[in-house]
Amino acid sequence: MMLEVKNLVKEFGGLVANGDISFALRQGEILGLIGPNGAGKSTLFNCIAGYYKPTGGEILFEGKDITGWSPHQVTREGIARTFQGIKIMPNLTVEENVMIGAFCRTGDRQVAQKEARGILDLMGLTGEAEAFPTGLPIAAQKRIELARAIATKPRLLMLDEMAAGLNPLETKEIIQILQKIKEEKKLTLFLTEHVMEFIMTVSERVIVMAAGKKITEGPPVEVARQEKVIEAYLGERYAKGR
Amino acid sequence: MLKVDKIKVNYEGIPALHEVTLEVHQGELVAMVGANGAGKSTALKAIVGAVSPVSGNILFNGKDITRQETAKIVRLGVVYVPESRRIFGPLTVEENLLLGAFTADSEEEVRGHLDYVYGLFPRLKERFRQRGETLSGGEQQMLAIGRGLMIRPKLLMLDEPSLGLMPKLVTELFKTISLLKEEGYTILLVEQNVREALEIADRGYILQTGRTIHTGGGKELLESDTVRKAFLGL
Amino acid sequence: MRIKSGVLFFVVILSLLIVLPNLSFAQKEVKIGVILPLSGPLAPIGKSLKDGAELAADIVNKKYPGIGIPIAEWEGIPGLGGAKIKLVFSDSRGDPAWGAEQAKRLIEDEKVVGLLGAYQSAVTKTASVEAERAGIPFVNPDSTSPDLSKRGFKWFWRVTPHETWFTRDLFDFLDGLVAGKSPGVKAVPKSELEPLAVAVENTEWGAASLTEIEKFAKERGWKIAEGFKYPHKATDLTSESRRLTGSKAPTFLFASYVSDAILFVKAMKEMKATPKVVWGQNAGFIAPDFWKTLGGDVNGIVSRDVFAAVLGKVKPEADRINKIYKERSGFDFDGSSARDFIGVQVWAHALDKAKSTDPKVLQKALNELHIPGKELIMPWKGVKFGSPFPGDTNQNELGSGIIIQYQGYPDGKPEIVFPFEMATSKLIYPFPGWK
Amino acid sequence: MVRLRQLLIDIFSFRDRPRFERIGFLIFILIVLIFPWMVTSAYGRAVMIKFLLFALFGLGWNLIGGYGGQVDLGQAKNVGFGAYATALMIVWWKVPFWITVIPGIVIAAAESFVVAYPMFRLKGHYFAIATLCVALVWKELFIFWDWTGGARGVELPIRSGVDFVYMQFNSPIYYHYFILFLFLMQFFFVNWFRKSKLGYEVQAVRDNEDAAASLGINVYRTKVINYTIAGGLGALGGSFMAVYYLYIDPDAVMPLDLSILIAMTVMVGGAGSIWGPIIGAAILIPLDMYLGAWLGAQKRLGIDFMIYAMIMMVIAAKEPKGIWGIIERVRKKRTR
Amino acid sequence: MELAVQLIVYGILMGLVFALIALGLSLIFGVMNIVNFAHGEFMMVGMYIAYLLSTFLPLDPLLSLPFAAGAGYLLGVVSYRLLIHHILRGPMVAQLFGTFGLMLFLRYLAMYIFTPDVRSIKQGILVGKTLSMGWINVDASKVFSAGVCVLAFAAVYWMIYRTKLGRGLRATSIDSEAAKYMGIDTKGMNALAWGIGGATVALAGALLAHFYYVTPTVGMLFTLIAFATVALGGFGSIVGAFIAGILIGLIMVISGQFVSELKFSFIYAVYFLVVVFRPRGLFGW
Repeated sequence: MMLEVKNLVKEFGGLVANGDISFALRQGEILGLIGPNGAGKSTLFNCIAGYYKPTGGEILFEGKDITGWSPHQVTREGIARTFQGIKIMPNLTVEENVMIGAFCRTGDRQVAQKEARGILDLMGLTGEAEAFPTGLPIAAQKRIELARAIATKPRLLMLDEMAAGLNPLETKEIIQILQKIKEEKKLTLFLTEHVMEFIMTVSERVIVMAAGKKITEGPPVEVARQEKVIEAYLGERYAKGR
Repeated sequence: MLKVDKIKVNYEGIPALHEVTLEVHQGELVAMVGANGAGKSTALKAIVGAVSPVSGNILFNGKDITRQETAKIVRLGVVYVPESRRIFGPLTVEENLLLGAFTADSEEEVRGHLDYVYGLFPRLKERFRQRGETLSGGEQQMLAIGRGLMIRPKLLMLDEPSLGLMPKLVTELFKTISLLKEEGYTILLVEQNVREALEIADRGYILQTGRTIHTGGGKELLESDTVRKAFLGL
Repeated sequence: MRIKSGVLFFVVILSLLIVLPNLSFAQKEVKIGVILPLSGPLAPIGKSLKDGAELAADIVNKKYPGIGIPIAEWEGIPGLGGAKIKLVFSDSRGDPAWGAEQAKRLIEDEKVVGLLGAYQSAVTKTASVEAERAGIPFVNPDSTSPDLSKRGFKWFWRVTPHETWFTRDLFDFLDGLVAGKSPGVKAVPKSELEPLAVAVENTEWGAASLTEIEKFAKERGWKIAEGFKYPHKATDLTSESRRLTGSKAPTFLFASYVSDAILFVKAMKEMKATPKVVWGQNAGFIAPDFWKTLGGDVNGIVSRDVFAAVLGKVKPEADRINKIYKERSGFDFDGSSARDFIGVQVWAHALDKAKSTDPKVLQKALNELHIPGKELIMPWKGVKFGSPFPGDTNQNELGSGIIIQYQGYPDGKPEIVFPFEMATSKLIYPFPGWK
Repeated sequence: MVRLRQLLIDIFSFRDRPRFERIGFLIFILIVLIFPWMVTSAYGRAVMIKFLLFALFGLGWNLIGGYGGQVDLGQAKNVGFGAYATALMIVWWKVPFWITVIPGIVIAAAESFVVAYPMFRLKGHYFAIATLCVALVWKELFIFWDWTGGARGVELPIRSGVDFVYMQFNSPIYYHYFILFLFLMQFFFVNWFRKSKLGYEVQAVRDNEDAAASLGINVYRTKVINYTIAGGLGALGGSFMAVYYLYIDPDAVMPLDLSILIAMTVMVGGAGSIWGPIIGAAILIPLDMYLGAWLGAQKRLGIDFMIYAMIMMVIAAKEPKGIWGIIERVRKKRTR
Repeated sequence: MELAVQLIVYGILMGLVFALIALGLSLIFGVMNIVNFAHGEFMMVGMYIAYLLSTFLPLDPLLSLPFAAGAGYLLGVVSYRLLIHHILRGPMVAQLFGTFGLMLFLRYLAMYIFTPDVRSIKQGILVGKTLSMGWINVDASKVFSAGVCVLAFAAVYWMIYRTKLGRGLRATSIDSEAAKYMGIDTKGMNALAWGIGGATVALAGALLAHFYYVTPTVGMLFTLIAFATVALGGFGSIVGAFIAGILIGLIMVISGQFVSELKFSFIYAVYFLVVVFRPRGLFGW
């Protein structure tokens, strides 16, 4: 198993954001995590990536217990992530942003630069290497985040709301890039998403969360038909109305 | 009553709204729906003057309020209840409500409105001395709406009021909103709970990537495929 | 294009800044650089130092008949064919590094013949190093740290007596009180004056004062109950004052600048302290701001000094100078202004004797200079550089200190109470206390 | 061999910077090199030396304040450590100057390392005020202690002629090339630093701590190491001050004003750019020194400081990114 | 015993003045996250007003208090409108230097106008009067000042926590964007915070002038003490400023009694230790 989450609980001063969540992620799989706003998807992500210390439960990465590790330790272990809102270094160029990711595995600037160029090439960002990221469109910024995460040479890549704020065309492009990288770098992907179109086409399997709990999991098409999923998404009456 | 004409908004040079046009008439409940990042909140913020459009016009009761100071727009009776509620956590429930009436001039009037809001939301009255942050999610939403009602607004704009609420509370919330509509309030509602929102709305707008792509009566939109496509990708 | 012209403008301004100070118009004058703390916390004292020096230069340059000292008759320096003295002032900001840079500027750019200053001992240290390196005479009339004359510098002459001297005066004064030498005061039993309580500010000068006081106390057999340093420019000195009054010592000794001296007196008044003697180590205790601010509360306080307006009673020249000074600045001549006055006077005599502005000749002239006491406004035996205390070089041997006492303020004047033979008034003993 | 060559390239190369910057730097070096022969005014030379000294201080502070984005108002304590290490070792044991530099840097770095641990629990203004407090405590301690000479300071013995062991010279020209050498050493160190892994990590942490952590950077450790290095660099200038002024005391080498002036030169020039400290010092130091020399001893006091203060306020309000910010903006507009 | 009581009384009296000086700084920080280096200079302005009115009018210095507070208010508002408003958006360094420039400007403007002379108030009902209570002799004006400080705190506390304006101020400090949606003029609130900050510290200055000297460079020392006070109490906390002020007064007086040379070190060391364990101060939000 690539990643195993067992009975994870996260509370914020009495408010249960994640209540008893368990799931597993296989090597090479693409797992989607969906659910309405406030369902606790980001909290779960942050617990795994080390930004929050879980209140209870265990997180195993390739059999190793990484519960409560710091974010940089988690990254060095082989888990990379992107952020929901874009968190980019505004005062560094695109290439430098990606180089910082590459520095995770090397101390040599030449090596880091070479790697960064390679990844930028893969992302179709070569032309923007010298630019500053804040001046670029959102879609490009998202790709920089992705490139940066990949530069840390992860085995598991966690993408938080990759398609938020993108138009359908841009979404399609990013899906294509993702699939290409996954093959090339032999990655396992774990993604949360709001835009259903995105997650339903990409994921092999999805987990559905609502109000801090896992509701169900399964292949996308199956899950989308389930009444409780539609209910969680569109509200009780929408489900009944159908 | 409110007329938004082709507004365009940039965030640090990047367009967030390309061209949004909408209209709200007296006594209407208008719903605006769309995916995350489609620009719904930005549109509301532009109306209330928190962000300034680079082009386009906003008219309220025939008066141009484009790029006016927020405080002035609020005085005209346009109230924005922000996303994720933004109540003042360390302040008590009553202080929060009184802040809603900050632009009101007479003390008496404020007391009257306070009683009125307590009448609408008895739960708030029970907890009037509690700190805002200690309320539950649903109660906080009540507080946010109650705060918005404190100056008896001519136009009430609700930004994702159901966000983060449990399904049961969501149903309750929409009941409250329709009640407000019956009381005669003009409401502009931004929602993700598409079905429920459109069900109680007189009219609806669908926003995608900073553009109003579709408009029509609430029920009419509900029947259409566009909604389902935009949200479930099916 | 705009940047280019901007850069050009900047370059032009910069080069002007560098070139302009060099453009001075040749006149028959001798330039002396004066470094003083004209801004910063010591600015009030810096102002009176500057006034004193300016008055002296004026007296040298113009004819002031009837004063009774030679320089008043000169109209310029006779030895140099009547050349006028021009003082070039520079602000030290009380910062040793800044002082050194100003010394450099005065020496090389202003081409001064010599330097004068710089009041704070720390600034004098760095500034005199520049003079020593450049081989330019530095006459120091106003710093009293004993260290300064112990460095063996060849281009540094100190006119004023230093702290060791003044501290010896203090103990002569105390011993004299015990021996009944003070005119009109009965012999005071030593037990009535012992132990001593000492508060000094935590600076170069304060620390040196404390060391000297401790040394002499040991030598002369005086007990010290409390001796401590306090941070200068303090926000509050109540606890320090409490420490003094709490020690129950009858004699309080201070080394403080103006602001702290004021705070101490106010706090002691507040605590209804009843010392027998309150002695200040010059500086703050003789500044005009001190008595202007405290008014009647200064009565009975004694301070070591080098000059007092009442000297006029015993030295008529001093009285005449004081009148002119008061007309110009509104205050009586005091220890600060008098010392920089005499600094300029020493320069005038040295230049006259040397008949040249060549540094080597000036060095020789200063080394051999002897001004008799009657040509000075100071109550001194004269100016002659030597080694009055072990280790001193180029230190004026003929200087002396006085101890003054504030009497009859706010209308009175400080009276001289030591040396006893020069006393202009009976010492008010014991200290009358504050009402 | 290859690594060494690479290291040398990293230290001395500016190939990653635009051409106009490289040309500008060359012109700057040229001017500084011939300056003592062009300008004979001693004050002008003193201004130049002080400018180079503050540019050097600024480069060191820029690590923590510019690249690191942490407002440190206590750099003067490190200057003091360097100055005292040099002065005391020369006075006590007659140690040659160049050997005293090392303990100065080590002490400053070690102290910075120790205080950084608790201090980086603080953020923003709390951090700034904590650094200020630490520096003030050190200053009071140096006045308090007897072994440092207390308030009486330390005087270095004056040596005649040209002395390369104790770095004392009778002509400012030597000091000029001496400080220029130290400046260039620091400058090339910073040039290497900004391109090193640590340099990039520091900037990443400044820009976004969460994102930096997600890229495998230990945020806390990075800040501590950066603060330590910046502390060590501050000491170098202090050592120079000791042999230049030949007298140091705590009020001269570790006052609050010095900390603030150092930070200010960087801020005015543009924080986070290698040129910022140089530009800032080139503006503030001559301005201060010439205003002070011209207007400092007038009848009415304070005009020099008022002009100086006005300039500061205008820059803070109109161009928070400093002069370098203006240059960058103009350049961006042109390329667009 | 005698010593302990004396020290505590002196410490508290001084501490209350420190607290009042720190109050404005804390308030300003609480509302808009900016540290004001010119704070001590605002105090100096208050001192000069008390001095000028009592020397040249002559008005009893007690009567100059409202004028000093008024002038402080104006100075605060004008500083906000002309300078602070423009530097709020900038990075923290720029903010620090903006206010630092303001500090230098005010200080040397005062030096230009009043010369560097040290002055103090000589006449007034309370000036130079001593109250004796058993072992303790206290300057009457210090007791009075302490009283005014407590009153001023109470007044500001009441204004912030009991009035509509105060509610608006608190809302602005908690969430200035949301406050805007309430129709609150947040810029006006910021200016108000600067006004109150200036008024309280100028009032403290006028009180201090009763028993302290007045000179253009007097501000910086008090600014530093105020920084330590505010950070110790927690930026933005009124109660924190009050408690921390008294605490610092006590530390200062007690350490002054025993190791006077290091008394400021003690204050900074206590501050440092407290924030290391409580990074947001004793009462920080």
